[in-house]
Amino acid sequence: MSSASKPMILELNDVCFSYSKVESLIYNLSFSIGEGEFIGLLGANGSGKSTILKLASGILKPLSGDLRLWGKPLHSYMNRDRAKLISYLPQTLDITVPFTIKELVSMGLYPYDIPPAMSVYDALEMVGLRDKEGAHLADLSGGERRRTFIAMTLLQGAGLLLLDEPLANLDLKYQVELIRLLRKLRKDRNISVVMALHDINIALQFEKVVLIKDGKILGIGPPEYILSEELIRNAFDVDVRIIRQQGEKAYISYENNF
Amino acid sequence: MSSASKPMILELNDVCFSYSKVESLIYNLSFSIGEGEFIGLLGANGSGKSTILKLASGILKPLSGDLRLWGKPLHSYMNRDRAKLISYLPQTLDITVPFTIKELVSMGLYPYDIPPAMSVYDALEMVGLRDKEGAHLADLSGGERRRTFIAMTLLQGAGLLLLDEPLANLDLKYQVELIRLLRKLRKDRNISVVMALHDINIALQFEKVVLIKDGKILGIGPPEYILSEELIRNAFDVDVRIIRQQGEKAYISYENNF
Amino acid sequence: MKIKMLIIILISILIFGISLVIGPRIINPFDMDDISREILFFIRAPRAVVAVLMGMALGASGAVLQGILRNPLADPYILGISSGASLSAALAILGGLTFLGTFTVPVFAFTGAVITGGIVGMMGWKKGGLWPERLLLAGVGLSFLFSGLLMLIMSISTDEGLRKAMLWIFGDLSMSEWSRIPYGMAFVTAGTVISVARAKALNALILGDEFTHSLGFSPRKERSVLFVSVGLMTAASVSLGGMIGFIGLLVPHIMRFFIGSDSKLLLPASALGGGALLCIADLISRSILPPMELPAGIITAIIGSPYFLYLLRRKNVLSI
Amino acid sequence: MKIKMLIIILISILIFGISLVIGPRIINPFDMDDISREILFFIRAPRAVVAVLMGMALGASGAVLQGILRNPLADPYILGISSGASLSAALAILGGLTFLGTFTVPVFAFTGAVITGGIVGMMGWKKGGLWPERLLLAGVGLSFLFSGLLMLIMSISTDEGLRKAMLWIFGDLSMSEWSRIPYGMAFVTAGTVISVARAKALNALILGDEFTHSLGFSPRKERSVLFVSVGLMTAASVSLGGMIGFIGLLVPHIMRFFIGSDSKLLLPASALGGGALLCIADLISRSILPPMELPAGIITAIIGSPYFLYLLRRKNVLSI
Amino acid sequence: SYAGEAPKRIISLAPNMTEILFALGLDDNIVGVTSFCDYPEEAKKKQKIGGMSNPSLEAVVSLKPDIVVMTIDGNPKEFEERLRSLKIKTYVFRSKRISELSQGIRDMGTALGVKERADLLAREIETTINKISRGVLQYAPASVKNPSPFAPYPSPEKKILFIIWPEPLIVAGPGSITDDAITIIGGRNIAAKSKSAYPKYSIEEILTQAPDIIFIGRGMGMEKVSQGLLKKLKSVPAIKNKRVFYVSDYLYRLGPRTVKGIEELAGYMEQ
Ligand SMILES: Nc1ncnc2c1ncn2[C@@H]1O[C@H](COP(=O)(O)OP(=O)(O)OP(=O)(O)O)[C@@H](O)[C@H]1O
Ligand SMILES: Nc1ncnc2c1ncn2[C@@H]1O[C@H](COP(=O)(O)OP(=O)(O)OP(=O)(O)O)[C@@H](O)[C@H]1O
Ligand SMILES: [Mg+2]
Ligand SMILES: [Mg+2]
Repeated sequence: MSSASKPMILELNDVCFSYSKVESLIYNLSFSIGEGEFIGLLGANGSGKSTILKLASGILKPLSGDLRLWGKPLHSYMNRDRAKLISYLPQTLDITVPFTIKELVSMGLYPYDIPPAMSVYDALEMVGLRDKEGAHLADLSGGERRRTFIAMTLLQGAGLLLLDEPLANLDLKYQVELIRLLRKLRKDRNISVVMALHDINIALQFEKVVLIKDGKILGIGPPEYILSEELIRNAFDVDVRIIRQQGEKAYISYENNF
Repeated sequence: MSSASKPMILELNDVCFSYSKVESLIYNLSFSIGEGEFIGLLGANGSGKSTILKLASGILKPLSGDLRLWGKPLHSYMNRDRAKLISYLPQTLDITVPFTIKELVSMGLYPYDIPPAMSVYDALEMVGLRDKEGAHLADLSGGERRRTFIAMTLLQGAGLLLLDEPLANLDLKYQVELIRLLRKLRKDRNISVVMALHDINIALQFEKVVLIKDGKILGIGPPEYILSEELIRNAFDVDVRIIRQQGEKAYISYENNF
Repeated sequence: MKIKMLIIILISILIFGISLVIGPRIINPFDMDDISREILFFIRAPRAVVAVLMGMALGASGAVLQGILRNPLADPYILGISSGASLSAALAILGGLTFLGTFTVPVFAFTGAVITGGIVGMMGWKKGGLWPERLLLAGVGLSFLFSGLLMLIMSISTDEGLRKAMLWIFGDLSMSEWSRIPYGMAFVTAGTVISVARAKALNALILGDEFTHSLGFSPRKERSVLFVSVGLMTAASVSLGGMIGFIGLLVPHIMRFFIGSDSKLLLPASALGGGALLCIADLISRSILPPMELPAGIITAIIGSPYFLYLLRRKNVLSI
Repeated sequence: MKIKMLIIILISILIFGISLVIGPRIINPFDMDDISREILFFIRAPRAVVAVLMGMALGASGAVLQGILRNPLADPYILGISSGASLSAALAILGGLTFLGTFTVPVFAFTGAVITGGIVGMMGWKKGGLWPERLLLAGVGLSFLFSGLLMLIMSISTDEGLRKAMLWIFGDLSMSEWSRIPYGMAFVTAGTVISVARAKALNALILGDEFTHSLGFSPRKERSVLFVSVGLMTAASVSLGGMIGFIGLLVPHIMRFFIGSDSKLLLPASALGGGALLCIADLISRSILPPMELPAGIITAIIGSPYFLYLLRRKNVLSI
Repeated sequence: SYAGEAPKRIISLAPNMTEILFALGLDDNIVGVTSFCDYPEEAKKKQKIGGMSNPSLEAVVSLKPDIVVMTIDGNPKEFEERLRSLKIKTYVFRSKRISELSQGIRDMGTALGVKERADLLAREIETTINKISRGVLQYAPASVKNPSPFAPYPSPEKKILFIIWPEPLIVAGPGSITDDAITIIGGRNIAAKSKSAYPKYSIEEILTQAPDIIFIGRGMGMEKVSQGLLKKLKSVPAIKNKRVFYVSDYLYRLGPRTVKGIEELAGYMEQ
């Protein structure tokens, strides 16, 4: 599926960014997210995936370049209005917060005066945490913690979800369920998703993959083309073997590397 | 490879544990870790993997049952002596600590008066963080943070490594490298590893897998037997398809689930 | 939760009512002679109102600051605002300044507080935002500096002046009069209302700046708004009656034991709890050893601490 | 790092030396008359030693407590130890107790401190271990309680007692004499040595209990050992010369700006820095307005705070 | 001790000690005083040894005193112990009340070898106080004639309040010199039932007790600072009858000038 035919939600044009004064991290990065598009963000550790998501969500301001949300500059939106359009799930979660799971999840409703259709209970149900609603984050398992914040993000009900490694710590079931859920939301509400992840076999499920290396785009397009043995070797500095099964989807094996 | 022939490092016998007074979490759990054995700990979120690793490392004390390290009760060891035999890597990492990466990694040497063969620099090199040694955890990427603590754990040089989802946040290269490194350490020093993880394709690389459900062992043995379509459905409540390639190793596809 | 809030509100109103009739002499509100009327309307009533206002300001400020600084030890005085106020008030007292009549000391205290708050804000500011850790350390540093200077001035001035200035700092509600209340009430009400209105943002700030942004708040703006409103509340409270310890630090923790950490409930509960506690502490401090009065802050600590310690023993600690 | 430590050590020794020869009268150590000798050996020397001991105890304790309580606002006085000591000492002063001669007040202070530390420890204890957050809140609660009681006693007692007790609380080194030093030195040295010896465990505790265990320490035991050694050091310091603010809270932060957060360096550096700062503050406090003596705590705050604020402006904040 | 001959080098550690030493004619023997010693005028020219509560040990030792005179009311006890451990003689003035003043001066005179002059001064003080209290007795009902000048007057008429500081309200309570003075002039201190010498006092209680005369310590812009308090008290007789008086600070020091303070108060009584 090409994204050219769909309207663009968010466009990044020639975005540059750096944490330090001496070396630049993100350099002239451009890509855009169409309506209903699911984009997998792949790249080695430290290649800049999280930074890109923070730039796209407006948390970090680019040194130069320009970001447009529905055609208007991202930073011209009121915070609250933007929060109804974009929600962002950070990679690292702080577990020392004093709130209960229910309180945490319900924060997803903060941008709204009149809560949208989904209720806190629906969101808790969705991630299987109804029976933990009174617990504190510190008393949950790693996967349960991640799911708490996923529920909050989903409850926020934005059209564009920027998810930084949401699958980390999730078990098989919830990995599958999250992707399934996002697909359902796309069908119902035409949401778009940008997801940073490391599991190439799951990245193969996305229509579009952005492969990042050293803050620059190494490849962008359908995973069948982008996740080639060569590009992967280039991006991750590791040898993999692509196995095609039944002609449909590819699987990646790194068996011989261990 | 059967583990019966090897000497046992750590044995758990009928271990029970619970965080609350009302319901028990781990019930009559027994398994043992042989020398040089690599065990993958699999199970759904909240099934008790982290709890089992904390019990095995001695952080949590069982309500009943008994743990033996090299035949002697685990809790009869001096803390320091035990730390030379077992090292444990927690799942959730606190990134607000004030130390530099080098200071953090070098804490792996704390159990020793005379540092063992590996130096802090070797450990940093191993996880590719030589150029970040002066940075603080908060300024690293997610994968770099995880690698910092992996380096600390490796530097500790224990014979038994209890690693709680060490692969989470790691990119393809470091996932492969970590497993490779552990295999090399097994060859050199005959270390054993118990690793909680969620990636079934990587679990297939282990000789032995323990499948946990609701604090009990659902299956234990070589992954070819344990990671069957049926047991996985039972443990994770999700349908998967096992694909066997070249008669050797199996691959798991959950393609049709999404 | 709703019910718990209702109970807290009812208890607060009750305490306020009781504090009007009880004192060295008990007043029957339906049968008052001239002196009783004077005592009730011109001595006790303004005093009880000041106690409630100060308690509210301190309780709410404490809850807000513990949140934005993400530190369970934060309290309104940690930012040095009170040291600034005390220094400035002490200078006015020691300098014998009286050009604003009875308003001189409160006005000086308020000005000192606001200036200090401004300096702390400036020091906590870096790269276009207030940083919790910087604010904390800047507040503590300035606090030490100003109280050092205050003590220096006091120790090189005459002994008599020392005692007077010290007593002012200990907190005193006895001079409360109606004329000062409108100003105090304006600041405290505004501060409390702003804080409660920004409770959601405060919750988000506790989660971290990334979530704050994602949930539709500007971390920098929210932190600044809350900081300014806390600063004004604290300044008003210090200028109404000096420094009263305990409330700002421990009332939010006591309330957390009861209604949890959600700022939407915690802020109003801390304000009410602070008001009620100071009102009852003042009631006790003026009634227990008549005709002497004890500083209200002392009673606040003496009745509050054992209760807090009892709760601490019984309940689980919630962080922040 | 090694070089920075060396510099700190050299500066400390230099300051100690200077503080012996400088004062209201400058003493040439190679040409002394009788009075100079008396002043040097019986007035300045014990005083400088006490300043160094107290400063060391406070600096090291602060660094340890900020680590085990994982809170940048923690200081030796947060545990209520000083309030307990002050209350107990004030009781001895007000009660006119003298049965131990000049040792009465210090012994009472020490006993009060130790008892308070014990109570805080008991309240912080749950399920077989000390919990940082509980310790913190228990310390703060007890601190309020005891200072409330102290102020209560002071406000219903005669004025003379008030002033004396107040001054004692402000911290006073002028009464230092050799006879008390051996005891103080024993506790402070033991506490510092134990803390420095457990620096690795402290680092591990900052990482969290799981890492502490995995790295070969018992979190509960280490926390208890550190808590007891801090308690004894603080108690000794309070009984040597009352309460001196700033050092316990801000010297560890100042040192963190210079040598980072590794406790192996931070603890000795904070001890040395604290000792040197108090020594020089005392030197200034007795030399700047001769013959007036200013309480050393005031000078500590007045010279320390601006420097701290300057560093805060210039450097990045390291947490804890 | 110094029978017959006064010590050559005396250090005074309190303003009232300095006043007494000067009154005893030891002007030239005083080598050191505190920074607060401002009376008589010559006291200001003496070498300073620091504050009252925190004198400098070094400064004292450097002045090589023959004796250090200190008071139990304001000088730290440890300082005396410290001086003695350094083999320096001390004299501690133990009087705290007006009734003990003259005896205290006599004892001090004896210790410093100026017995005669001390006697003279003490007698002068006693006479003045006697005169004042007898003057007061003239106004009293004929049935009571108390022979002792210092004993409390059995049926006082005037209810008096002495305000030390108005915000927060601190008054002179039992055991203070001021309280003694009020008794001597035949008044009744309405704060006499408080627990401490300088209690923080209840405004409600003042309204209830309705004092006839209010004295306020002068100084530090007190006229203006006290306006707020006086407004609150506007219904009490003292204010209605304009019997609020700002008085000097003689009664804050127990020394030769204390009697002046009593005289001042007595003067307002008779108006
Ligand atoms: N706050 C910061 N200050 C300085 N450098 C930073 C900061 N955050 C990240 N970096 C550096 O920027 C680079 C990119 O970080 P980023 O978090 O974007 O990587 P990533 O692609 O998300 O990696 P990972 O897969 O490990 O999460 C890394 O080298 C990291 O060390
Ligand atoms: N400190 C605690 N107090 C109370 N309950 C806890 C605590 N820690 C974990 N639990 C609960 O115990 C169960 C098992 O937790 P554990 O962390 O062992 O799961 P896990 O298998 O590691 O899961 P994950 O894959 O999500 O990491 C979970 O339901 C969790 O909510
Ligand atoms: Mg990342
Ligand atoms: Mg886990």
